[in-house]
This record gives sequence, C-alpha cells and structure tokens, in this order.
Amino acid sequence: MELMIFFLIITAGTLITFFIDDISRKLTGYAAFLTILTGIVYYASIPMGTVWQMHLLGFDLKWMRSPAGDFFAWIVLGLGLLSLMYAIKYMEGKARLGYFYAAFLVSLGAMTGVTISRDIVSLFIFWEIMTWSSFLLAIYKAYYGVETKGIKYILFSSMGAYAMLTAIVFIVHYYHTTDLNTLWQAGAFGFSRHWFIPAFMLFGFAVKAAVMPFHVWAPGVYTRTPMAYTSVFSGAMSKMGIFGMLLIVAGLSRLDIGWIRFILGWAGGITAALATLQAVRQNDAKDLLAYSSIAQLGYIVTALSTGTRMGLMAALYLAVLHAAFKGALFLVAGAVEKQAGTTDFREVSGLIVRMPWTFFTALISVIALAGVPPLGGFVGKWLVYESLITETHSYFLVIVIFFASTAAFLYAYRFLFGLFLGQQEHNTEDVHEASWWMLVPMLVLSLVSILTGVFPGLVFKPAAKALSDLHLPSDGWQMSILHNAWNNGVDTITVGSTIVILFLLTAAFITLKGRKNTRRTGTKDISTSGEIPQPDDNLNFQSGFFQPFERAIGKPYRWSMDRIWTDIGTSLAAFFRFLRKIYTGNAQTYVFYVIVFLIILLLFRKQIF
Amino acid sequence: MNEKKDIQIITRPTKAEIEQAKINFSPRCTSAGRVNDKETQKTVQFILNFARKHSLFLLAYGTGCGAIEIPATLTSRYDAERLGIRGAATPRQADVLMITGYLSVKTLKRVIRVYEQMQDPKYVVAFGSCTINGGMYFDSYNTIKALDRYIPVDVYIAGCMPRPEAVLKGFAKLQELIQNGNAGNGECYRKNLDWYRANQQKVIKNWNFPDEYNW
Amino acid sequence: MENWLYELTGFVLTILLAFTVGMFYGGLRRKVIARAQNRIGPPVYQNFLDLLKLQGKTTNIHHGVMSHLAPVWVIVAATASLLFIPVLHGGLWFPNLTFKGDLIFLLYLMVFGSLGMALGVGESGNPNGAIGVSRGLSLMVGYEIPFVLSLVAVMLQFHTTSLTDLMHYQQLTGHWIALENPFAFLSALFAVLGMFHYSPFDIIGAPAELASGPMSEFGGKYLGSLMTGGSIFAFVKLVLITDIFLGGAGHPELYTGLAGVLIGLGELILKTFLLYMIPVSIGIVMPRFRTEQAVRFFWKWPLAFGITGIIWGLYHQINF
Amino acid sequence: MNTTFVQNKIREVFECRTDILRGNQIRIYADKKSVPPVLLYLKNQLGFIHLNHISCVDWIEDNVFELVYIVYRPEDKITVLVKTKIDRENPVMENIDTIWDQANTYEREIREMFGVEFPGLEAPAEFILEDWQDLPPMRKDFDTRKYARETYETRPGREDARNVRDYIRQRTGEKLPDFAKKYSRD
Repeated sequence: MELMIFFLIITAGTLITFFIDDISRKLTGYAAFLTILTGIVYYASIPMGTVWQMHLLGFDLKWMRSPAGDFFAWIVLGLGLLSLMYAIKYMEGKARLGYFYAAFLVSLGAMTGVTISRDIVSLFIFWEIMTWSSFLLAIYKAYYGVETKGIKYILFSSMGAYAMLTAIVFIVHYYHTTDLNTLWQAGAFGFSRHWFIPAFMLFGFAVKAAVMPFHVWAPGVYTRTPMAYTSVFSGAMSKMGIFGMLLIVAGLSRLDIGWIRFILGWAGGITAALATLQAVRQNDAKDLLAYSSIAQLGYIVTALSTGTRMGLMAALYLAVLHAAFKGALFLVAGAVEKQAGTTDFREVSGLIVRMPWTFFTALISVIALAGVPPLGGFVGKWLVYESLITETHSYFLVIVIFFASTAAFLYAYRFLFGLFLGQQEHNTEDVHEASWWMLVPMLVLSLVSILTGVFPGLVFKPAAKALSDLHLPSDGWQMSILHNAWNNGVDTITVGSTIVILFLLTAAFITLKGRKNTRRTGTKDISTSGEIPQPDDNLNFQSGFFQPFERAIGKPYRWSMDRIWTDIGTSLAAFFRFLRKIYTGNAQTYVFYVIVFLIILLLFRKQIF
Repeated sequence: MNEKKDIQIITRPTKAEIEQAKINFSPRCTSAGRVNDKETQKTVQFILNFARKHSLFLLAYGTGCGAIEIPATLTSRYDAERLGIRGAATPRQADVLMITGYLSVKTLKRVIRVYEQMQDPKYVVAFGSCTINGGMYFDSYNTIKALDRYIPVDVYIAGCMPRPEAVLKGFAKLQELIQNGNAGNGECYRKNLDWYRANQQKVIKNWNFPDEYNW
Repeated sequence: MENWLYELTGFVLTILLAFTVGMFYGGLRRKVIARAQNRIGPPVYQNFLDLLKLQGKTTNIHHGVMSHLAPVWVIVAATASLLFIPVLHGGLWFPNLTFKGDLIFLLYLMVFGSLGMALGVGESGNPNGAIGVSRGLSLMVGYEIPFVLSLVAVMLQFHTTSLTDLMHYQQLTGHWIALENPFAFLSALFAVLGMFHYSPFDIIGAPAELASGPMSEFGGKYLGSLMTGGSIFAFVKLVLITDIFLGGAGHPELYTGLAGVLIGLGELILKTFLLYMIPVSIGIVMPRFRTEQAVRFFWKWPLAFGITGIIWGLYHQINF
Repeated sequence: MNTTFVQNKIREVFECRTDILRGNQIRIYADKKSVPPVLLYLKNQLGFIHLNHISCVDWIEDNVFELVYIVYRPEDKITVLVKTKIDRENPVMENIDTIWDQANTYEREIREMFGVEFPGLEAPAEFILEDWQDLPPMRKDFDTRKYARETYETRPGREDARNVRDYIRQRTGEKLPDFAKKYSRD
C-alpha cells in the first residue's frame, strides 16, 4: 500500500503543479520541487521489501521495494530532485511551465515505477508512461526540426515497445506468469529455450540505452529537450535500459551467456568507439554531450555483458557516476545556454572568468568523465578494463574500449576549452554566474564524483546489495581498495591522498614563489609576434579543432547509422508501394482477384483437390 | 686632405659637448648598478647572475637584414649554444631581444610590444649600425635612428653587418654586464615609462596600444 | 614511526633522483645533438642553469587560475606516477607506493599531467597553444593504442597487472620480458617514440610552426616548473619501460645495503640511458611528420606488433 | 612573333608612338585614356598574358607622374612597356585590376607611395606604411631628409652623417640641375 501512496503523492503533486501554473507561474517550479521532495521523503520511509500486489485485468501486478530497484530508484530520484531544483531558475520565464513540470514529474514517477516493478506487465506499463512523458518533454520546444527528432524517438521507442510486448505475449503463453522471480527461476530469459524472448526484451531495453545501432534518436532528442530534463533523460532514463538489461542478465547468468555476451559486449564497445569519434567533431556543447552520453552507455553495456563480479559492479558503478557527471555536464550546458544564450563553441568562449563555479563543476565532471584518478570515473574505467582483461579475457574488446576512452580525452578537453577557456571575447562581457538554485545541484553532483573517487565503497555497498538481490556475483567489496581477479589492486585512499598532498605542495610552491612579482593578464595579452590584438580581432581557435585527428581517422567519419536507417526506411517504403499495386484499395481489383482465383480453382480443381 | 674639410657642412661639436648631448639624449637607463646591496643576498645574486649569464634565451625575431647572421651564429660554425645561448620561440620565454638591423616604424611598434611582453630580467642587444645611428637609413622617412630612445639597450654591436664573431663578442660583453649586475633594464623602463612613451608616441602616430596590456 | 620515516625519505630521494637524472638526460640530449651536428654543444649541466635562471626571473605572468596551475598538474602527475613505479627492485628506500597501484592505474595517472597542462594552455587563449594541444591529444590517441596493446600482451602472458610482480618474475628467472615477448616490446618502443615527442613526432612544440605550441605562454617560474615536471616525467617513462621489459634494476639477493642501492642505481641509469638514446638518436636524423601521418603511423606497424604480441602472449603463457 | 610585328600591330590599331629597345623590349607611349585599351589589346590579341609590374615616376619638373605598365609575352620573351603621363596635381588613373588581378597590389603601392588615385580599387587603405599621415613619401616634393631629422632624433655626434650623393657632387664639382635646386637639401 505504501508504494501506491508514493505514486498517489506524485500524481497529486503533478496535478497540483499542472493547475498551479494558471494561478501563479512562479510557484510552478517550487510546487514540482516540493512534490518530488515529499515523494523522496516518503519513499525513504518505506521499509525495504515492502510488497504491493493487485489483480488487474487478469494479470497479477506486483511491486516491491527491493535493493536492486532501490539502487536505480535513488539514481532517478536524486537526479530528479537536483534537476527540478535547477529547473526552477532555468525554466524561469519560459512558456508552458505546467506542461513541462507535469511531464517531468510523471516521467520521474514512471521511472521509479520501473524500478519497483516485479512483474513484466507493470514494468511494461511504467515503461510506456516513461516513454510517453519523455516524448512530451522532447517536443517541448516546438520549433522546426524538433518534430522530426521527436518522431524519431517515439518511432524507435515504439519499435522497442512492440518487441517487448511480443516478448511478454510469448512469456505469458509459455510460462503462464508475469512474475519476474518465477520467470528467473524458470529460466525464461535463457537463450537456449526461446531465444526470441530475451532477444526482444533486450532490443526494447537497448533502444532506451541508445546502444548502436538504435542510438540515432538520442543526439537530436538530448539536445532539443530543455537541459534541466536532459540531465535526467541521459543520466537516469538511459539507466532504465541498463536496469532492464540487468534483469535479463540476472536471468541469463545461471544458464548460458556465451554468444549474447559477445554480441552485447561488442555492441557496447563499438557504440563507445563510434560515438566518441562523433563527439570529437561536434561544434556544439550539447551535441558533444549527447554523443558522449551514448559512448558512456556503451561502456556500461560492455561491462554489463561480462556478467562477472567486477563487470557487473563496473556497470552499476558507472551507472551512478554517469548519472552524476553527465547529469552535471548537461546542467552546465544548460546554465551556459541560459546565461550566454548559446552553447556553440564558435560563438561563446572564455567563460571561466564569468562563471567560475559552473566551470568548477564542469572541470570536476569532465575529469571524472575522462577517468583520470583520483576522481570517480577512474574507478569505473578501471573496473571495466580489469574485468575484461582478468575475468572474461576479451583482450581485443579491451583495446576498442581503450581507444574510445583515450579519444574521450579529446572531446572532454574540447568541452572545457570551447565553453570556458580560450579567448575572453567581448561578446561575453555581460554574462554572469548562474543563480545559486542552479549552482547547488551542479556542485552536489560534482561532490558525488569527488567522493566516489576516493571512497568507491559508497557505491559498492548498495550496488553489491543490489547484485546479491538479483543473485548475481557480488562478494568482497571494500571501501577503498580495488582488487581484480588476479589479486592486484589499487588503493584509492593512498592514490587520492598522494595526489592531493603533492598537489598542495606544488601549488603552494608555485603560488608563493615570487608572489609579489606575479601578475595576471588578460587573454588578449598573448604572444602574437608583436601584433597588437584589437578588441574586434577573433583569436579563437574553435572551428575544426580536431581536424588532424579527423583526417587521421578518415573513413569511419563517413559512416552514418542515420543514413542506413533512412535507406532501410526508403526500401521499406518502396516495398510497400509495390504491395500497394497489388492491394490497390479498389473494390473492382479485389473482385477481379476473387474471380481470377475462382477461375483458377475451377480450371485446376482436379490437380488441387 | 682638404676634401674632408669641404664636406664639413655642420660644424663638429666638441667632445665634451657630445658627451653632454649623449647624456641628454638618452639619460634614463644606462647601466645603473642593480646588485642587491644586502650582504646576505650577495651570494644568491652571484649564483643567479651566473645562471642568467650562461642561459640566454634569444628571441629569434628577425627585424631587419641582420637576421641572416643569427643562424650562422647559432649553428655548427659558431655554435653559440655552447655559451648557453639558444633560441626561444615567444617573448614569454625569452631573455634577450635581439634587434637585428634597421627598424622601420611599423616594426618598432611590434618590437616595443614584444619587449613589454618579456619577463624581467630582460636584455636588449642591438645589432648593426642602423640601430645605433640609422646607418645607411639615416635619412629614411620610415626608419628610426637611435633605438635607445624607444627601448633601453644593453649592448650595441656595431658593423654593417657585424660578423658572427662580433655577435659573440657582443654576447660576451652582455655576459660580463649580467655578472656585474649592470644589465637588464626592464625595471628602469617601467619607472621611466612616461619618457619612453612620449618618444614612442612621437614616432608611432596611430597609438593603439590598449592600456590593459601594458605596465 | 621508523618505517614511516624511511618511506618519506624514500619518496624524497626518489623524486630528487628522478629530477637530477631527468635534467642530466636533457642536457645529454642537447650535447648528443650538438655532437651529431659537429658542434661542441652546451655543457651537460646546462639544463640546471636554465632552470635556475627561469626560477630566478623577477616578474612572472599567468592568465588565470588554470594557467597558473598548469605546471602543477605536470609535476603532480610526474611525481605521483613516479611514486607508484618501483625504481629499484627490493631495498628499503625505493619501493614507495608500488603495491598500491597497478599498470592500468599508471596509464591513467600518466595522462593526468598533459590534460591538466592543456587546460592551462587553453585558458591563455593563445591559438598556437590550442593548436598544439589539439595535436598533442590526437598524437596521444595514436601512441596509447600500441602502448596499451603491449601492456595487455604482457599482462595476459604473466597473469598479473602489477608492475612489482613483473619485475619480480624477471629478477627470479633472469629473463627479460623484452625477450619473452619481443613483439610487445617493439610495440612499446614505438609508443615510447611518440611519448617523448622528439622528431619525427615533435608536432606539438614545433617551434617553427607553432611558436613552441603549448609552451608559448609560459615563462619564468612557470616554464621552469614545466621543465622540472617534464624532466621527472621523462625519467618516469624510461623507468616504466625498463621495469616492464628490461628487467628493472637492483639485485637484492646479491648485494645488500648501500652497495646494493648504488649498484642498482648504476644499472638503472645505464639501462634508462640506453633506452633514452633510442628516441634521441632517431630524433636527430628525422624530419617532422604531419599530425595525421604521426597518428596513423602508430596504427600501422606498431599496432601490428602489438596484436602479434597479444597472440604471442596467448601462446606463451607463463605462470610463476 | 617578334618585336617588329608587335610594333606594327600596335601601330595599326592605336595612334601611339612606339619604339624598340634592345633586349626584345618595346616601348609604347600611350595617353592616359588609351592605356586600358592598349593593355587589353596586348593581353587578348597579342598574348601578353603577364603583367610584370606597374611603376610610377615622379617627373616633378614636368608636373606629371609617369606610370609604366610592364607586360610580358612568355612564348617569345617579349616585354612591352606602356608608358603614360598623368597630371600631377590631380593624379587619377584608371584601375586595371579587372584585366590583371595582380595589378591590385601594384596600384595599392602606387596609391600609397605617390598618392595616385585609382577609382574603384578595392583594397584596404594601408599597404606597407602604417599610420602614415604626411605627404606620400615617394613624391619628390616630400623632403625625406627633413622629415627624418624632425621625426627621428639623430644621435649626438652623428649629425654630420650626410648624403653620399652630396658628397660626390661636391667632390666632383657637379652642378645641380635648376629644377632640383628647389628641393636640394643643402
């Protein structure tokens, strides 16, 4: 019953938020924020293991607050809370706030619903509510181009949904139950029994996790949704795909995961590599982040595909970290967009002076994203590599992943350089720091990246619980010492403290030495062979930043999944046009077919019958 | 014998007059002893000056025709690197600004900016007679005649062109000055900026140095 | 307490050693290049004089916080990775923190510096610096691939990701991994060429093209600190390769005490010097690649060697 | 094709004085109006596809500027010098960078150094000189030495640095032409 009350709270809050917009536009955001805050407080008070069951239309619906779902629910709720807090100021002065916040709350509620579902029917229902509410947000900015991107999203999502529905129909047909526990015990998700059940389910989840080749909806939708929601979209909703895959893997691991592991792993690896390459060449921060998001999910899928102790932990760890740093980065992009008007690298640069706190968040998040110790991203990357090397021995996959994560330095740097570093042009003179309502969520998220880097156990503990809840390998995780299967490891506290101490010492040296004689100058005071840069001169190097790299890569930049899908669509259309020549829709033609058929029957009746 | 007298159109001033005129001409930054007088600092200053004189990063900024002598000085034949002299790419890294030959007004503007971008202690070696008195460009409409009116100069190397040997001699002189603490006029330049600015602005008509870039 | 003191002394000694040796190697490189060009060249200790002069500059300029901290990242990355690499096998003073990190960790720690410096360069707003960074990061993607391939080959061959274990194996058996898995070693050697940024891979600093690229806005104490960090980092790379492939240094079972340390250090310096001469001597005679040529270079033969190394490792598994 | 042929061709079409110099050179004296037609004719009909240079001479005693267009036919290595004189008080000449693109550069230089105007010349105002505010420096009525004395300080003790031509003139006893006395530095 408690779980139902949670949803009632969210629903009531949604309705209040939607209608309060007509009364006072300023209150809308606060109402949404308070709703989710109440929801979170209430959710935290629900005891673990609470079950709520209902019989509806011949299906047994079963919801439960379980450690596995809880892990993802906290990602959703935490990021949702922070994003809503951010949205209060971010959405200020924009149109249709009631619509925005209502859809926001509905999608958060639906995502929480996905995590607490213990049967596939309610999972599917919540899944569809989630898709639909996020689609509403994706088309929030109704200008040219949004519709096509939104349609792409809803098209792929419905493809996934139909696949899942088919799988559910077969599950009910073969096993006569929808309860997940029963299904796991029956081995329903094993490939050896009915391969299409897990395959269709995986397809549905892969669409949401934007795995190659079903990722084409993601860049357009991520960039066109209001940034306050994009951070949830990329940080939390894509994790629902991971959660779903985890459910399937939980059913798999006890039976057979050989070739599906191979396919999933390489799909993740190739997604990571190609999306990274795409991210490198983007000239807009939002596009860059969108592709980077796809790439990061590629790592998670690869980690998940191992099905081993470290691999699964890597997937869960990266899920949290990705929510933290990518959520923060989308919020940063939104803050820049709000304050400076655009996130195009070629138009805005040198914001470090104008928006120092935003830069700090971006710096921490980008370092975490790049996987440099001692921040959180490193632990995730380390776990992925070590699980691939020491546990599953996929040595070539490791190279692909490593290529992707090294190339990630390129776009990581590009993001910081493009928005915050570089020339401080005079068109950004009147830009100022975002309001604290926007900064606090970003800083909290960067704090997560910092803390998890030194104390990865903060994530390991709940993640291990989640894994053991799903009967997956989850033993032996410590607060700050990482161990691989060959018993070599990294001590994150030593690493963190060494780096911090060395950093403090060196920074103190360089700051104190000749402090009086050290002077700060502007970015126009640079070595330009004696030429004097005038205020109007553009000394920014932004366009085609990684052109040599693009030339070195060469061919893959000419590949396009979008084009392939378009080709598929075109050929399907041609095929249907051909069919249309047979099924003309004209009654006379059908009468003609019937007559011909009868004639044939009459003529050859002896041969046929 | 007599011909020489014929061309004496302007009467030569006496030696004393010339000396006085020289002091009036560029009185500001002429080798003021800048060694720290504190006894405790003397050893440190000695060591630092030793390092400075043996590590001269040369700003390879070819202003005039004399730039052609620099490669010869730096490469195999004369090998200035054995004295610790090597090229630096930007004024931030450099210690020595070499003015290699005549300076047109257009170049002077750049030279001033480059000089101001260099970090103390910085040295200027002026090269060729053009920087001393205009040389063969003494009546050019576009070439300055005495460099030390615009930026302080530590060492002049006379000649048109001075050969690499002369350049090395000039550097030896500079090293001597550095060791004695008599080289490096950046501080003096900053102190007498108004005087230098007045001279520079007299020549550079369209003064577009933004204030924030400078001292 | 005593143990703790020993460790701290070890840290300081290691860093000092790396700094001194790295600086001397820089000076030797200049000397070697000078001799190759029929010059006398600067004295070997020239780099120390340069450093002293740069630190003795009386005015300094930076362009903001990141640009101020740029040399700090380099030094921190260099010293931190030095502390996680065993300088000598055995002994009391030089194991440092080697049991607290492994090879993958080191790989990531080593890029920390260049990324931090790139941020500082970016803040200065110098287009030359930004171009240099763009080239440097591209080149990094190039040479990291063969390097990782070689490391993975070694890891899978010896079933460990720990540097100490690899050294231990080489000390026990006397077999260098360079001979146990020659293809991995070759691939790593090519990667070292890229790591040192000497010709033909000196596309980052390229004085004639980019006015020394990322360095162009650093002077005085900043340039000096960058030089310090660079020298330590050069030594770090050399020691890393020596430890993995060339058997490391030190014979605790033969020599003990101060003699053991000195002999070990002598061995280390000899090995690293010979290794260092490879990129240096190639750098003397080579012209410069374009960026995409340099990047692609690493994806041809070095990559092939790396993959061969992995296959070799798979078929010559060694358990110890 | 040789020089005589070119000369005859020119004579057929245009009424200008021409003569043949040594080294395959032809000199054409055209008036100001007929310079572009002559150049066009040379380029399109006679294959003088290359514009070597445009130079300007200040004939201050005649109160004219003489512009010299040097065009070249690479096949036969024939050079044609088209000379024209324009008024010095109101120096305006037709812009020919539509015929040869490189004329743009030469015309900019002439505009800057002599003050000859080329209507329709699309180029930034400054070319080599920066911030020049005086008379165009290559004009003969611009007193270079005086300007240099006034603008750039001479080092004390070096004031007698003198014009070498003056020195030679004094030594050989050569007399200045009448027109030049006005501008003589002595």
